[in-house]
Order: sequence, then C-alpha cells, then structure tokens
Amino acid sequence: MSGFDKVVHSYEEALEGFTDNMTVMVGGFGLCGIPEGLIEQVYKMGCSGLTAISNNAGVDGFGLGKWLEKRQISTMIGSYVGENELFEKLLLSGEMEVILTPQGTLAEKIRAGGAGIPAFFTATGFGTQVAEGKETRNIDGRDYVLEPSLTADFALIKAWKADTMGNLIFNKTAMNFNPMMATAGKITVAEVEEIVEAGELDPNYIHTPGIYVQRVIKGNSFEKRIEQRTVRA
Amino acid sequence: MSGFDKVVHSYEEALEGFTDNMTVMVGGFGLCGIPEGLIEQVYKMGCSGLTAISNNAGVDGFGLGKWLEKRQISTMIGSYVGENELFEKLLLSGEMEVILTPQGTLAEKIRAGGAGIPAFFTATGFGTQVAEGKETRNIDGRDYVLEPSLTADFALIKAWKADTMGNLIFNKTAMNFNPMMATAGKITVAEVEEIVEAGELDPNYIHTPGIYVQRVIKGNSFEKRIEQRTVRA
Amino acid sequence: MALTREQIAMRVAQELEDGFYVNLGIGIPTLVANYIPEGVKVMLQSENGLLGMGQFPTEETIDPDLINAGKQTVTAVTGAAFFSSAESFAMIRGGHVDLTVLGAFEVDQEGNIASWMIPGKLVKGMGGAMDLVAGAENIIVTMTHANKHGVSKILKKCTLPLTGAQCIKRVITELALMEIKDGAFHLIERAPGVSVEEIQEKTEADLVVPDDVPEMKF
Amino acid sequence: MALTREQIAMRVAQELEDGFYVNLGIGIPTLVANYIPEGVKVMLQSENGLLGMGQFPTEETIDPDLINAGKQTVTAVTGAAFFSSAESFAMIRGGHVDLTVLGAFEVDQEGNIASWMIPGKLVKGMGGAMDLVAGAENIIVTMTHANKHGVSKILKKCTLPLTGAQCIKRVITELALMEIKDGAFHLIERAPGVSVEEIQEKTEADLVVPDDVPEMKF
Repeated sequence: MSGFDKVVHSYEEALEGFTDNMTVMVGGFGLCGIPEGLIEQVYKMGCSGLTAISNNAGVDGFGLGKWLEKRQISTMIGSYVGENELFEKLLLSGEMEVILTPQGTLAEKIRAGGAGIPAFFTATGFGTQVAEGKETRNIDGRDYVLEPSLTADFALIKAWKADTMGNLIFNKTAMNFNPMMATAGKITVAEVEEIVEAGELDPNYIHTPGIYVQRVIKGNSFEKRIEQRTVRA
Repeated sequence: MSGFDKVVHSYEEALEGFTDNMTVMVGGFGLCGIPEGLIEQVYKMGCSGLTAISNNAGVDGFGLGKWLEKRQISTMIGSYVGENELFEKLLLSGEMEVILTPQGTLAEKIRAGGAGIPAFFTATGFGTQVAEGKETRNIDGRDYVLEPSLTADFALIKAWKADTMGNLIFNKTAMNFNPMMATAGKITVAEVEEIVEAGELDPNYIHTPGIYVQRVIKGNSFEKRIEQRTVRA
Repeated sequence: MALTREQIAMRVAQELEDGFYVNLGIGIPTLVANYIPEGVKVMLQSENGLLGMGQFPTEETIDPDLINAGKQTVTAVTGAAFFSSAESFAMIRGGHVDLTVLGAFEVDQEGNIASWMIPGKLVKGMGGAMDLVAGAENIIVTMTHANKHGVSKILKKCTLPLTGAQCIKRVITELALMEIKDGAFHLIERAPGVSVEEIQEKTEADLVVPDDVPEMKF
Repeated sequence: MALTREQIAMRVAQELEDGFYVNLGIGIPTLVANYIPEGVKVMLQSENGLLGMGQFPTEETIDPDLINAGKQTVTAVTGAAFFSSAESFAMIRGGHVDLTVLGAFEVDQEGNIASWMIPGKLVKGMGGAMDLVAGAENIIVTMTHANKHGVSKILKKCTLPLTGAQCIKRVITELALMEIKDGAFHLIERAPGVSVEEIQEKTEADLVVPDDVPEMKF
C-alpha cells in the first residue's frame, strides 16, 4: 500500500492517538460543515480536558454541544456562543474557560498556524477587551493588535469529496473554517461524503492539497441539521 | 450596464489612470502566467519611476525585461534575477534599486497587503541580509523577522478565464502570484484568455472572487514563451 | 412618527450604489436587501464564505450546505463565489467590502460601538462584528435611539464592552440619521414628523443641530 | 573515487521514505527524482505551485502553463494539485514538506548556509531558498566539497551572504556524508575509495571523525 493512501475505515482508526488534554480544532460554521461522526466518536471516547478551537460550539445536544454535555472541554476558543444555552451557562459560571476571538482573527490565527507565521498584526479588536494584555502598535497611522497563531494536536474537519491521497474539495458554504484547520493540525482527519480514486479530482480545483491531510474517513451518514430553516413562498 | 460588468475593450482603457511613479504588481513566475498585453501597454506608454513588484523581471527583451530596457523601473521588488543579464547589470551598477525578497515572504507580504494585515513574523531570512534593519523576535524558542505587507496602485495579473463580473480561474502553475496580487492592488486589472458570462464559472471553484478585480480584458494573443523547454524522449 | 424597522432598512438602502459589495448584519440590516433601489445592483457578502447571497430557497431547493452568517438557508445569485472563512475576512479586513450595515447596543460620539455583550447577562460572542467594524471603510449602524425605558443609547461614552473603537461614522435610528465627527453626533436628517426636540431629548451624546434638519424622504 | 553528480543524487535518494513530500532544488537535487528506491513513493513539491510534479512532457504534451520552479516544462502526476505561491510557501514555511534537498556555495559548522549570491559578481536572487531552509524540518544540502582550486566550501564560518542561519544538519558532497551538530561537522560516511585523510584535507571546518567511517553503499 502506498504511503499516500490516507483512507481509514473506522472512526476508532481515524482518532487513534487522540487523548485527554489535547488541543483540537473542529471545522464548521454553526452546524454547517461539521465532522459529525468524528465529533460523535470523541464524545463516545469521553476524552476530557480538551482545548477546543471552533467558531461555534454546536447547539444543545448536537455537534460540539455534546462535548459540552459531558464537560469534555476545559477551554473553548471560538467567536460565537449564539443560541447555545449550555455554552452560555458554562461561560457565565466560569466552569469552562472561554476565549472569545473575533471570527476573522480566529480564521487568520489558524491559517497563520498552518503557514508557519507565529504572529501577525490586525486592526480587529483594537481598543476592545480582545486587545487586553496584547501588544499593540501604530503602523502608518492606524492601531493594530499583535495576534499569535494557533495550531492543534488534531484537526477534525469535514469535506465534501476526498481522493485516496487526501486531496479535498468542499461544498458551498460548508467550506468555512475547514481548509485552514486542515493546515494547522499535527494530525488532520477529514470526514467526507465521498472518497474517489486519486486523479478523479481536477488538480486545478482542489481546495486542500493532500499534504495537509493525514487521514480520510467516509462518514457513515450526515444528518446536516439546519439551524434556521428559511424558505420563500 | 450593471455596476458589476468589469469588462474593458482596449488596453488603453485597462490601464486608465496608470502614471509615472506608481507602484505596480505584475503576476507571473518567470514567463509563466504573465499579463503579456498589459506589460506591453505599459512599455508603450513609457511610464517611468515605477516601483515594480514581481517575482522575476522577465527575460532580456520579453516580459518585464522590456521595462528594464526603457529604464521604466526605479525600484524592483522580487525574489529572483535568474538569467536576466540586464537586470543583473542594473542591480550590480546600482542604476536600479533592487529589494531582493525571499519568494515565500514576497508571496505572504502581498497576501497580507490584500488581507489588511500590515505586518507578520516569519522565520525566513532570520540571520541573513534580509533581516538587516528589521525587527526580530524570539517566539517560543525560534527567531523570526517582522515583515511589513505590500500593496500597489495597480495589480496587473493574468488569469485563464474570467466571467464578466471579474470572477477568475487560473490554469495550472500559471496561477503562481496572480491570486494574491489580485487582492493587493487598488486597481486590479486581469488579462485573460477567455471571458464568459456570469454564472458559467462554477461558484465552488472560483480562484479569485470578483470583489478583488476592477477591470477584465481579453488578451489579444499570448505568446506564452517557454524559458526551459524540457522534453523526454 | 418614529420609523418602523422596515423604514430604517429603506433609508439605509438609499445609501447603496450600483456595483457595491455589501455585508448586511443580522436583524434590521438583513431587511435592507428587500429595498435595493431600482437600477442599483449590489452583491451581498456573507462572512461565512459567500459573495453573492440570494433570496431564501424554496422547499425544493433548500440546501444545508448553503447558509448565510445568520445560519439561515439561502441561495446564491448568478456570478456568486464560495470561499473559506480566511478568504472571507481577508476581503473584510482588507477593505474590499464597500459597505457594512450592522446593529448595535450603544454607540458614542468618539465613534465607538458596543454590540456583542452585556456583562453577566448576555454573551452571544462577537462573531464577525469586530472584523467588520475594523475592516469596512464605510459602516452604517442601525439601532434604536433609546431603550424601552427611554434611556438613550446614543452616548457620550459607551458603557458596554466595545466591538470597535473610533470606527463608526454614520448611525440611522428610528428617529434620525446622524454622522459622527469631531467628537460629536451631527444631526443630518430626521424621521418624518419627528421633532428635533424629541431627538435631542433621547440623545445623551453631544448633538450638533444645524439650522435646517430635513426630513428623510422615502 | 569522488562521487559523480548522479551518485550524489543516488545517495540522497536513499534518504527518501515512502509517503514523503519532497522539494528538490535546482541542479544535483533535481537528479534525485531519477533514483527513487523501489517501493518508495514520494510526491514532489515545486514551489511555484505544484504538488505532484511528474517527468518532462513529450513534444505533444508540452504546456507553457505547467512548469517547475526551475522554469522547466514538466507534467503532473496522478493525484497532483495546483495552487498559488502563497499556499505553496504556507506548506513550506509551515513545515508540511518532509524533506528539502538543495545546493549551496558554502556551509559551516554552525549550520549556516550560503547559496544565493557572490557580492559584486553574481546575483541570482534567493528565490525560494531562504523559505525552504527556514521551513523544512529536514534538509539535505548537496554540494561539492571544495572548489576547482581545492579551496574548501565546508567551513568554520561562511564567508558569503547567508541563505539561512543554523538550519542545516546534513550535507552530502562528492566525498562524504556529514552531519552538523554541537558546532562541528561529523563524518558519517565516505565515498567508496575516498580516504578519511582526503576528506580532512578538503574540510576547513572542525571535523569529528569516528574510529570507523563506513563507505557509502549503492
């Protein structure tokens, strides 16, 4: 078997080496584009003390909301609590450390982590709580905050299609944080809807080259729950 | 006509407002993926005192090599001189200021410029001439150099196909620096091989969204000169 | 008469120009899309990775992989593009979005805005709002002038944690359109039938009132 | 006998492991692709935006839009991907490339490397070399041990402008395979038939020589 065959055949195998107290990135925006099966597996494994990096923390009872139920997360880095009541409760009570990070800064911190950039300046958050304790600097008349990058032991992401070598494509807005997280995990596991042979994805339109991806698993099924079902007449 | 129709019909129109002493980014790697017609037009216009940002400066007599002939560039920011004898001569004689920049740092400085990141740290160039006069910092045990970002008055890029709204796709390794430069020009002009109607490019596989592109021109013809023609038997 | 939410959106929509790329926040800003003036085309940017957001889908075309930043199912218009969150905020932070419309709890005469948390009570998170206020060249804040107890939200100094510092230049409320400059609000337009006195009364901030304050036109 | 260029490439190729992503520089490093061991699959990264570089094209399949970092026309293998220069150097800088092989004018016992310019004489530019030496976890330098006048290029301290500081750990020349650690070169292998004395003679740097220095095997 080639060293480039990244396909694994069970969630156990997909998460081999995942343990308590790790830092884990989880792709998705709200419930859109989340690695449902991998999240479920970590829930089953019951690993705790996790530092979770994800834009949201799912909803009550679904997605990362399940990790919250079991108190698996000790530190949550994200941008939005939203309507997740348990998340808000854990935050307000101080039971879980929450590092609220502006969404664009979060995306860029993850990209930077994957790209070997240890820190960058951004205007976002200057003059707010986000800048407290951080270095600031005026560059060409504008104020900026220095933001360190983020990396993780595992990145759990969701893609639409993968080839066996780990090249990935995403579907529509289910892309969101997934491509950056793919680059920032020491071990990146992609849960996908379909696995095709190498060569079937057009090399000109690959969103995430396989070099970033260590394991690929075909998801058992995707519920793809919708948070705000809005339709026109 | 819609405000999103970016198509212009002459090189004059494509370069309206381009004047002496401007900063201009030019896409391409070697002679691959360069906006041949736009380069030719600037040559014809004879604008001088330019700060040119481009990985290479073409070859003698082709690409940016033509701007060198006319001494249109006062400052060149790039990573590689290569076999361009006139470039090397102008550099060694000091007739043209040359800011040699590591290729990855150059790419990232341009991306950062387009993304509103004024500066970032990178390990590249630490301990070398490149770091002279720049802030350095040890972060988590490793040494880094602070690099400011780059933007330009005009970005002249080459894409494969555009739709009328300025969405772009690139072909193979002719992509190179073009997508980042598209984001970093106050006015970005894309010279393309084919213009299609909006909607004909799959929204899932657009390399450069139209928001970055102000003008699109269909190139008259592309010579696509090859620097190293290597074939197997 | 104070403006309805729809009328606030209509007034904001008058600021749209043909060819604008626009990011509309949740709430009243979302309604702006319903009142785009005739002959004006805009492309809506949704920060979760979509340029060219369209209307809601039908039951038949609903797609869980196609949502907006409010997590609502949407469609994509002709000429749309999808991209990552990093690319999306590169657009925003890099100043490529022409206009951002967003809500607020409070704004003050220094151009500060508070919109993301009420300590001890409500924490929704800042989402993309901090990036939007830092990145967009051109921001319009839509909000109510005062709370239901009549307490002004147009302040000398914000009391809540800030979303952004010194970044807001224009505010449209149910009573007025105001600009912020030189450390004060300037009254530019008033809602039809609303008196300057009422606006002054509900404004805690320094308010510069010119001799003539025209009514908004719809 | 000193190794030929091909033999240096062959020795480097023995360092390749199945599943490695590898960046090969111009010159001798390029030749490594010809000697990939049986049963080992590697993907070649070319920093101009290609992962999965293949062999040269035929006259019929030549494509000016498909070149490598040496500006040579190439092909792409099955499972390849194209991307921008920013993405390419994100891979390199971010440490995702498993092995980088590149040439040098000089290396020294602190792990410094000089490869991009000779002041007043030759300025080719650093291209991607500074990023590659800063980013790759695992670098092999291929070079000649001394110049044609017998002057060593394996130095106590580089004399030419550096490409990278304290980043080189392994060097393969026509005479020897050496590792750099604790401020000295360590002789690991010698070319078949080349004496330790000859290597010492042509090495200006501090050279640690163990009792037994095996010959390279091909």
